[in-house]
Amino acid sequence: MNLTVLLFASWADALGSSVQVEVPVGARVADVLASVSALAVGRVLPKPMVAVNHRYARADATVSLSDEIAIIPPVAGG
Amino acid sequence: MNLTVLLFASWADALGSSVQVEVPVGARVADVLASVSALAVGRVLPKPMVAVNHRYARADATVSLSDEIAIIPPVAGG
Amino acid sequence: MRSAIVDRPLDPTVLLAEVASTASGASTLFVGTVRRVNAGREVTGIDYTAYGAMAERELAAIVAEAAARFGCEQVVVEHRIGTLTLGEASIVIAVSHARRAAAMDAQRYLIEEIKRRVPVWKREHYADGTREWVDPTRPHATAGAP
Amino acid sequence: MRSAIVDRPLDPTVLLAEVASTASGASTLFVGTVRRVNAGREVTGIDYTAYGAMAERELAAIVAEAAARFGCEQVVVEHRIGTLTLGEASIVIAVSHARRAAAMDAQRYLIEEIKRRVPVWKREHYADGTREWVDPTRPHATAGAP
Repeated sequence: MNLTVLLFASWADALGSSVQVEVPVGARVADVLASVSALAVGRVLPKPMVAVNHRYARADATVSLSDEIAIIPPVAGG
Repeated sequence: MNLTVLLFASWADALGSSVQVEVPVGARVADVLASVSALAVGRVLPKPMVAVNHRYARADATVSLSDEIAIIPPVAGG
Repeated sequence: MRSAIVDRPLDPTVLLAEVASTASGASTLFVGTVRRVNAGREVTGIDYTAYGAMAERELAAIVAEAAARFGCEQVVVEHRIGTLTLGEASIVIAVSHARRAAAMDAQRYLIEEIKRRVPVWKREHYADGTREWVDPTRPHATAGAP
Repeated sequence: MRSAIVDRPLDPTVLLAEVASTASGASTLFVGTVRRVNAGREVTGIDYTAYGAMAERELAAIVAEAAARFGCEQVVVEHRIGTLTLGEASIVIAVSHARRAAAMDAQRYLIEEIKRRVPVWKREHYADGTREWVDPTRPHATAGAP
Protein backbone atom coordinates (compact mmCIF):
# COMPACT_ATOMS: atom_id res chain seq x y z
CA MET A 1 0.00 0.00 0.00
CA ASN A 2 1.12 3.57 -0.68
CA LEU A 3 1.23 5.73 2.44
CA THR A 4 1.65 9.48 2.84
CA VAL A 5 3.90 10.34 5.78
CA LEU A 6 4.06 13.85 7.26
CA LEU A 7 7.46 15.34 8.11
CA PHE A 8 8.50 18.23 10.35
CA ALA A 9 11.48 20.38 11.29
CA SER A 10 14.84 18.91 10.21
CA TRP A 11 13.16 15.95 8.46
CA ALA A 12 10.95 18.34 6.47
CA ASP A 13 13.99 20.46 5.56
CA ALA A 14 15.67 17.33 4.17
CA LEU A 15 12.75 15.58 2.43
CA GLY A 16 9.84 18.04 2.20
CA SER A 17 6.70 18.34 4.30
CA SER A 18 5.48 14.87 3.28
CA VAL A 19 6.70 11.78 1.41
CA GLN A 20 5.05 8.75 -0.18
CA VAL A 21 6.31 5.29 0.75
CA GLU A 22 5.28 1.83 -0.50
CA VAL A 23 4.90 -0.77 2.26
CA PRO A 24 3.18 -4.21 2.36
CA VAL A 25 -0.34 -4.52 3.79
CA GLY A 26 0.06 -5.27 7.50
CA ALA A 27 3.23 -3.20 7.74
CA ARG A 28 4.30 -1.92 11.12
CA VAL A 29 5.44 1.52 12.31
CA ALA A 30 9.06 0.29 12.19
CA ASP A 31 8.66 -0.64 8.51
CA VAL A 32 7.29 2.81 7.66
CA LEU A 33 10.15 4.52 9.52
CA ALA A 34 12.68 2.30 7.71
CA SER A 35 11.15 3.23 4.33
CA VAL A 36 11.21 6.96 5.09
CA SER A 37 14.74 6.75 6.49
CA ALA A 38 15.87 5.06 3.26
CA LEU A 39 14.90 8.26 1.42
CA ALA A 40 17.27 10.20 3.68
CA VAL A 41 20.25 7.89 3.29
CA GLY A 42 23.54 9.74 3.65
CA ARG A 43 21.98 12.61 5.61
CA VAL A 44 22.44 13.17 9.33
CA LEU A 45 18.96 13.45 10.87
CA PRO A 46 18.00 13.07 14.52
CA LYS A 47 16.32 9.81 15.53
CA PRO A 48 12.56 10.44 15.49
CA MET A 49 9.41 9.03 17.07
CA VAL A 50 6.44 8.10 14.86
CA ALA A 51 2.87 9.30 15.45
CA VAL A 52 -0.21 7.52 14.15
CA ASN A 53 -3.46 9.49 14.25
CA HIS A 54 -1.92 12.19 16.48
CA ARG A 55 -0.56 9.79 19.11
CA TYR A 56 2.93 8.45 19.66
CA ALA A 57 3.00 4.90 18.27
CA ARG A 58 5.04 1.84 19.23
CA ALA A 59 7.41 0.40 16.64
CA ASP A 60 5.37 -2.82 16.43
CA ALA A 61 1.95 -1.20 15.88
CA THR A 62 0.43 -1.98 12.48
CA VAL A 63 -0.59 0.81 10.13
CA SER A 64 -3.34 1.06 7.54
CA LEU A 65 -4.15 3.27 4.56
CA SER A 66 -6.57 5.40 6.58
CA ASP A 67 -4.02 6.31 9.25
CA GLU A 68 -2.43 9.75 9.51
CA ILE A 69 1.25 8.96 9.97
CA ALA A 70 3.93 11.46 10.96
CA ILE A 71 7.66 11.43 11.68
CA ILE A 72 8.29 13.34 14.94
CA PRO A 73 11.87 14.58 15.34
CA PRO A 74 13.00 15.40 18.91
CA VAL A 75 10.53 18.01 20.17
CA ALA A 76 11.71 21.35 21.53
CA GLY A 77 8.63 23.30 22.59
CA GLY A 78 7.96 25.27 25.73
CA MET B 1 15.53 49.58 83.35
CA ASN B 2 12.11 50.39 81.88
CA LEU B 3 11.62 48.95 78.37
CA THR B 4 8.89 49.55 75.81
CA VAL B 5 7.89 46.33 74.05
CA LEU B 6 5.86 46.34 70.82
CA LEU B 7 2.96 43.90 70.44
CA PHE B 8 1.08 42.62 67.40
CA ALA B 9 -1.97 40.60 66.38
CA SER B 10 -3.46 38.53 69.23
CA TRP B 11 -0.95 39.90 71.75
CA ALA B 12 -1.88 43.47 70.80
CA ASP B 13 -5.60 42.63 71.10
CA ALA B 14 -4.97 41.39 74.64
CA LEU B 15 -2.52 43.99 75.94
CA GLY B 16 -2.45 46.95 73.51
CA SER B 17 0.07 47.83 70.81
CA SER B 18 2.89 48.26 73.35
CA VAL B 19 3.61 47.69 77.03
CA GLN B 20 6.22 48.94 79.51
CA VAL B 21 8.12 46.40 81.58
CA GLU B 22 10.75 46.86 84.28
CA VAL B 23 13.75 44.53 84.01
CA PRO B 24 17.23 44.59 85.56
CA VAL B 25 20.18 45.99 83.61
CA GLY B 26 21.74 43.06 81.71
CA ALA B 27 18.36 41.35 81.29
CA ARG B 28 17.98 38.79 78.54
CA VAL B 29 15.28 38.29 75.91
CA ALA B 30 13.79 35.48 78.02
CA ASP B 31 13.42 37.86 80.97
CA VAL B 32 11.60 40.42 78.84
CA LEU B 33 9.25 37.77 77.47
CA ALA B 34 8.55 36.52 81.00
CA SER B 35 7.71 40.04 82.15
CA VAL B 36 5.36 40.68 79.24
CA SER B 37 3.76 37.26 79.64
CA ALA B 38 3.10 38.05 83.32
CA LEU B 39 0.85 40.91 82.16
CA ALA B 40 -1.22 38.39 80.17
CA VAL B 41 -1.61 35.87 82.96
CA GLY B 42 -4.86 33.90 82.63
CA ARG B 43 -5.18 34.62 78.90
CA VAL B 44 -4.59 32.06 76.17
CA LEU B 45 -2.05 33.54 73.75
CA PRO B 46 0.10 31.72 71.20
CA LYS B 47 3.75 31.21 72.05
CA PRO B 48 5.69 34.05 70.40
CA MET B 49 9.20 34.78 69.16
CA VAL B 50 10.95 37.98 70.24
CA ALA B 51 12.59 40.43 67.84
CA VAL B 52 15.34 42.87 68.81
CA ASN B 53 16.06 45.68 66.35
CA HIS B 54 13.99 43.98 63.61
CA ARG B 55 15.69 40.59 63.87
CA TYR B 56 14.60 37.40 65.57
CA ALA B 57 16.53 37.15 68.84
CA ARG B 58 17.71 34.19 70.89
CA ALA B 59 16.31 33.76 74.39
CA ASP B 60 19.75 34.35 75.94
CA ALA B 61 20.58 37.55 74.07
CA THR B 62 20.93 40.58 76.33
CA VAL B 63 18.83 43.69 75.77
CA SER B 64 19.51 47.35 76.42
CA LEU B 65 17.47 50.54 76.72
CA SER B 66 18.21 51.57 73.13
CA ASP B 67 16.90 48.32 71.60
CA GLU B 68 13.58 48.12 69.74
CA ILE B 69 11.97 45.02 71.22
CA ALA B 70 8.86 43.30 69.83
CA ILE B 71 6.77 40.24 70.64
CA ILE B 72 6.18 38.28 67.40
CA PRO B 73 3.19 35.90 67.57
CA PRO B 74 3.15 33.05 64.99
CA VAL B 75 3.34 34.76 61.59
CA ALA B 76 0.73 34.11 58.90
CA GLY B 77 1.68 36.14 55.86
CA GLY B 78 1.82 35.17 52.22
CA MET C 1 15.81 42.88 43.23
CA ARG C 2 13.01 44.71 45.02
CA SER C 3 10.52 43.97 47.77
CA ALA C 4 7.91 45.99 49.60
CA ILE C 5 5.05 45.89 52.07
CA VAL C 6 2.25 47.94 50.49
CA ASP C 7 -1.26 49.04 51.47
CA ARG C 8 -2.84 49.19 47.99
CA PRO C 9 -4.07 46.50 45.56
CA LEU C 10 -1.28 44.50 43.90
CA ASP C 11 -0.81 44.37 40.14
CA PRO C 12 0.84 41.08 39.05
CA THR C 13 1.28 42.40 35.49
CA VAL C 14 3.53 45.20 36.70
CA LEU C 15 5.76 42.78 38.62
CA LEU C 16 5.96 40.35 35.70
CA ALA C 17 7.07 43.20 33.43
CA GLU C 18 9.59 44.31 36.05
CA VAL C 19 11.47 40.98 36.03
CA ALA C 20 11.46 40.60 32.22
CA SER C 21 14.92 40.32 30.67
CA THR C 22 16.37 38.91 27.46
CA ALA C 23 18.88 37.09 29.67
CA SER C 24 16.06 35.01 31.13
CA GLY C 25 14.37 31.99 29.57
CA ALA C 26 11.63 31.74 32.16
CA SER C 27 9.60 34.08 34.33
CA THR C 28 7.31 32.87 37.08
CA LEU C 29 4.60 34.60 39.04
CA PHE C 30 3.13 33.40 42.33
CA VAL C 31 -0.06 35.12 43.48
CA GLY C 32 -1.54 34.36 46.89
CA THR C 33 -5.26 35.14 47.06
CA VAL C 34 -8.01 35.24 49.68
CA ARG C 35 -9.87 31.94 49.56
CA ARG C 36 -13.58 31.51 50.31
CA VAL C 37 -13.07 28.55 52.63
CA ASN C 38 -10.29 27.95 55.15
CA ALA C 39 -10.13 25.07 57.62
CA GLY C 40 -13.77 24.32 56.81
CA ARG C 41 -15.05 27.82 57.66
CA GLU C 42 -16.55 30.32 55.24
CA VAL C 43 -14.31 33.37 54.96
CA THR C 44 -15.60 36.78 53.86
CA GLY C 45 -12.36 38.79 54.10
CA ILE C 46 -8.97 39.09 55.78
CA ASP C 47 -7.18 41.86 57.67
CA TYR C 48 -3.44 41.72 57.08
CA THR C 49 -1.18 43.58 59.49
CA ALA C 50 2.61 43.76 59.66
CA TYR C 51 5.42 44.87 61.88
CA GLY C 52 6.37 47.16 59.03
CA ALA C 53 10.07 47.87 59.51
CA MET C 54 10.94 44.29 60.41
CA ALA C 55 8.73 42.84 57.67
CA GLU C 56 10.49 44.94 55.04
CA ARG C 57 13.89 43.94 56.38
CA GLU C 58 13.06 40.23 56.53
CA LEU C 59 11.43 40.26 53.08
CA ALA C 60 14.49 41.96 51.56
CA ALA C 61 16.75 39.40 53.25
CA ILE C 62 14.76 36.47 51.81
CA VAL C 63 14.81 38.01 48.32
CA ALA C 64 18.59 38.48 48.53
CA GLU C 65 19.02 34.89 49.73
CA ALA C 66 16.92 33.49 46.86
CA ALA C 67 18.67 35.61 44.25
CA ALA C 68 22.10 34.46 45.42
CA ARG C 69 21.22 30.84 46.08
CA PHE C 70 19.47 30.21 42.75
CA GLY C 71 21.24 32.78 40.56
CA CYS C 72 18.07 34.62 39.56
CA GLU C 73 18.11 37.36 36.95
CA GLN C 74 15.45 39.32 38.87
CA VAL C 75 13.21 38.87 41.90
CA VAL C 76 10.41 41.26 42.88
CA VAL C 77 8.01 40.68 45.78
CA GLU C 78 5.14 42.76 47.12
CA HIS C 79 3.06 41.84 50.16
CA ARG C 80 -0.14 43.73 50.75
CA ILE C 81 -1.53 44.75 54.14
CA GLY C 82 -4.97 46.11 55.04
CA THR C 83 -8.42 44.58 54.59
CA LEU C 84 -8.77 42.28 51.57
CA THR C 85 -11.93 40.82 50.08
CA LEU C 86 -12.39 37.40 48.49
CA GLY C 87 -10.14 36.75 45.51
CA GLU C 88 -7.84 39.71 46.16
CA ALA C 89 -4.08 39.17 46.06
CA SER C 90 -2.15 39.33 49.34
CA ILE C 91 1.25 38.58 47.81
CA VAL C 92 2.86 38.58 44.39
CA ILE C 93 6.26 36.99 43.78
CA ALA C 94 7.92 37.45 40.38
CA VAL C 95 11.12 35.66 39.40
CA SER C 96 13.12 35.54 36.19
CA HIS C 97 15.99 33.16 35.49
CA ALA C 98 18.01 31.86 32.55
CA ARG C 99 16.73 28.33 33.36
CA ARG C 100 13.19 27.24 34.13
CA ALA C 101 14.02 24.73 36.87
CA ALA C 102 15.91 27.28 38.94
CA ALA C 103 13.15 29.87 38.43
CA MET C 104 10.62 27.43 39.91
CA ASP C 105 12.97 26.40 42.75
CA ALA C 106 13.44 30.08 43.65
CA GLN C 107 9.69 30.69 43.53
CA ARG C 108 9.05 27.91 46.02
CA TYR C 109 11.89 28.97 48.32
CA LEU C 110 10.56 32.54 48.39
CA ILE C 111 6.95 31.76 49.33
CA GLU C 112 7.93 29.13 51.93
CA GLU C 113 10.48 31.38 53.65
CA ILE C 114 8.15 34.39 53.54
CA LYS C 115 5.40 32.36 55.23
CA ARG C 116 7.85 31.12 57.84
CA ARG C 117 9.69 34.33 58.69
CA VAL C 118 8.07 37.63 57.64
CA PRO C 119 6.18 39.27 60.55
CA VAL C 120 2.77 39.60 58.91
CA TRP C 121 -0.45 38.44 60.56
CA LYS C 122 -3.92 37.81 59.23
CA ARG C 123 -7.29 37.98 60.94
CA GLU C 124 -9.96 36.13 59.02
CA HIS C 125 -13.56 37.40 58.93
CA TYR C 126 -16.05 34.54 58.93
CA ALA C 127 -19.58 34.38 57.54
CA ASP C 128 -20.92 33.99 61.11
CA GLY C 129 -19.58 37.46 61.98
CA THR C 130 -16.61 36.34 64.07
CA ARG C 131 -12.97 37.25 63.41
CA GLU C 132 -9.88 35.34 64.38
CA TRP C 133 -6.10 35.65 64.08
CA VAL C 134 -4.77 32.72 62.08
CA ASP C 135 -2.15 30.69 63.93
CA PRO C 136 -0.38 28.31 61.53
CA THR C 137 1.28 26.59 64.49
CA ARG C 138 -2.16 25.33 65.57
CA PRO C 139 -3.85 24.16 62.38
CA HIS C 140 -7.65 23.94 62.54
CA ALA C 141 -7.76 25.21 66.13
CA THR C 142 -9.12 28.56 67.25
CA ALA C 143 -6.10 30.74 67.58
CA GLY C 144 -4.70 33.33 69.83
CA ALA C 145 -7.10 36.05 70.76
CA PRO C 146 -8.66 35.68 74.21
CA MET D 1 -9.34 23.82 31.62
CA ARG D 2 -8.19 25.18 28.26
CA SER D 3 -5.17 24.88 26.03
CA ALA D 4 -4.27 26.13 22.57
CA ILE D 5 -1.54 26.48 19.99
CA VAL D 6 -1.73 30.09 18.76
CA ASP D 7 0.07 32.23 16.17
CA ARG D 8 -0.21 35.62 17.88
CA PRO D 9 1.58 37.22 20.86
CA LEU D 10 0.62 35.74 24.23
CA ASP D 11 -0.87 37.84 27.03
CA PRO D 12 -0.03 36.38 30.47
CA THR D 13 -2.42 38.80 32.18
CA VAL D 14 -5.39 37.32 30.32
CA LEU D 15 -4.47 33.77 31.35
CA LEU D 16 -3.92 34.78 34.98
CA ALA D 17 -7.38 36.36 35.05
CA GLU D 18 -8.85 33.26 33.42
CA VAL D 19 -7.73 30.94 36.25
CA ALA D 20 -8.77 33.31 39.07
CA SER D 21 -11.29 31.83 41.49
CA THR D 22 -12.35 32.48 45.08
CA ALA D 23 -11.92 28.72 45.62
CA SER D 24 -8.18 29.07 45.03
CA GLY D 25 -5.57 30.33 47.47
CA ALA D 26 -2.75 30.47 44.92
CA SER D 27 -2.33 31.19 41.24
CA THR D 28 0.91 30.62 39.37
CA LEU D 29 2.08 31.77 35.99
CA PHE D 30 4.97 30.26 34.05
CA VAL D 31 6.21 32.26 31.06
CA GLY D 32 8.85 30.83 28.72
CA THR D 33 10.71 33.55 26.82
CA VAL D 34 13.29 33.78 24.04
CA ARG D 35 16.71 34.12 25.61
CA ARG D 36 19.61 36.07 24.11
CA VAL D 37 22.14 33.28 24.64
CA ASN D 38 21.66 29.52 24.27
CA ALA D 39 24.41 26.92 24.54
CA GLY D 40 26.95 29.73 24.31
CA ARG D 41 25.65 31.15 21.01
CA GLU D 42 24.02 34.54 20.54
CA VAL D 43 20.39 34.11 19.50
CA THR D 44 18.48 36.79 17.59
CA GLY D 45 15.11 35.02 17.23
CA ILE D 46 13.33 31.66 17.08
CA ASP D 47 10.92 30.07 14.60
CA TYR D 48 8.45 27.80 16.39
CA THR D 49 6.54 25.24 14.32
CA ALA D 50 4.07 22.58 15.40
CA TYR D 51 2.29 19.51 14.13
CA GLY D 52 -0.89 21.42 14.90
CA ALA D 53 -3.56 18.76 15.39
CA MET D 54 -1.31 16.47 17.41
CA ALA D 55 0.15 19.33 19.44
CA GLU D 56 -3.32 20.49 20.45
CA ARG D 57 -4.34 16.93 21.38
CA GLU D 58 -1.18 16.26 23.40
CA LEU D 59 -1.34 19.65 25.14
CA ALA D 60 -4.98 19.04 26.13
CA ALA D 61 -4.06 15.58 27.42
CA ILE D 62 -1.27 16.98 29.62
CA VAL D 63 -3.56 19.70 31.00
CA ALA D 64 -6.21 17.10 31.85
CA GLU D 65 -3.59 14.89 33.54
CA ALA D 66 -2.27 17.78 35.65
CA ALA D 67 -5.75 18.94 36.64
CA ALA D 68 -6.72 15.43 37.77
CA ARG D 69 -3.42 14.49 39.39
CA PHE D 70 -3.02 17.67 41.44
CA GLY D 71 -6.67 18.67 41.86
CA CYS D 72 -6.29 22.09 40.26
CA GLU D 73 -9.11 24.62 40.24
CA GLN D 74 -8.12 25.82 36.76
CA VAL D 75 -5.35 25.26 34.24
CA VAL D 76 -4.90 27.30 31.06
CA VAL D 77 -1.98 26.89 28.65
CA GLU D 78 -1.14 28.66 25.41
CA HIS D 79 1.86 27.84 23.22
CA ARG D 80 2.78 30.27 20.50
CA ILE D 81 4.14 29.33 17.07
CA GLY D 82 5.68 31.55 14.39
CA THR D 83 8.76 33.76 14.49
CA LEU D 84 9.53 35.26 17.91
CA THR D 85 12.04 37.96 18.78
CA LEU D 86 14.16 38.25 21.92
CA GLY D 87 12.16 38.43 25.14
CA GLU D 88 8.87 37.34 23.57
CA ALA D 89 6.83 34.62 25.28
CA SER D 90 6.63 31.21 23.61
CA ILE D 91 4.47 29.60 26.30
CA VAL D 92 2.27 30.72 29.19
CA ILE D 93 1.01 28.26 31.80
CA ALA D 94 -1.53 29.47 34.37
CA VAL D 95 -2.66 27.33 37.31
CA SER D 96 -4.95 27.98 40.25
CA HIS D 97 -5.36 25.71 43.24
CA ALA D 98 -6.74 25.82 46.78
CA ARG D 99 -3.22 25.09 48.08
CA ARG D 100 0.04 26.70 47.04
CA ALA D 101 2.22 23.57 47.11
CA ALA D 102 -0.05 21.70 44.69
CA ALA D 103 -0.27 24.76 42.41
CA MET D 104 3.53 24.79 42.13
CA ASP D 105 3.73 21.00 41.68
CA ALA D 106 1.19 21.21 38.84
CA GLN D 107 3.11 24.08 37.22
CA ARG D 108 6.30 22.06 37.14
CA TYR D 109 4.56 18.92 35.86
CA LEU D 110 2.96 20.90 33.04
CA ILE D 111 6.10 22.54 31.68
CA GLU D 112 8.19 19.36 31.96
CA GLU D 113 5.61 17.17 30.21
CA ILE D 114 4.97 19.80 27.53
CA LYS D 115 8.69 19.98 26.76
CA ARG D 116 8.90 16.20 26.63
CA ARG D 117 5.79 15.38 24.60
CA VAL D 118 4.17 18.20 22.62
CA PRO D 119 5.24 18.13 18.93
CA VAL D 120 6.61 21.65 18.65
CA TRP D 121 10.02 22.45 17.18
CA LYS D 122 12.20 25.52 17.30
CA ARG D 123 14.80 26.80 14.88
CA GLU D 124 17.13 29.34 16.44
CA HIS D 125 18.49 32.27 14.45
CA TYR D 126 22.04 33.12 15.44
CA ALA D 127 23.91 36.41 15.28
CA ASP D 128 26.27 34.91 12.66
CA GLY D 129 23.32 34.49 10.26
CA THR D 130 22.93 30.71 10.60
CA ARG D 131 19.75 28.91 11.71
CA GLU D 132 19.44 25.53 13.36
CA TRP D 133 16.74 23.21 14.67
CA VAL D 134 17.24 22.69 18.39
CA ASP D 135 17.63 19.03 19.35
CA PRO D 136 17.34 18.63 23.13
CA THR D 137 18.51 15.02 22.81
CA ARG D 138 21.93 16.33 21.67
CA PRO D 139 22.72 19.22 23.99
CA HIS D 140 25.36 21.64 22.74
CA ALA D 141 25.75 19.77 19.42
CA THR D 142 24.63 20.99 16.03
CA ALA D 143 21.32 19.37 15.44
CA GLY D 144 19.46 17.67 12.69
CA ALA D 145 19.43 19.58 9.46
CA PRO D 146 21.89 18.36 6.86
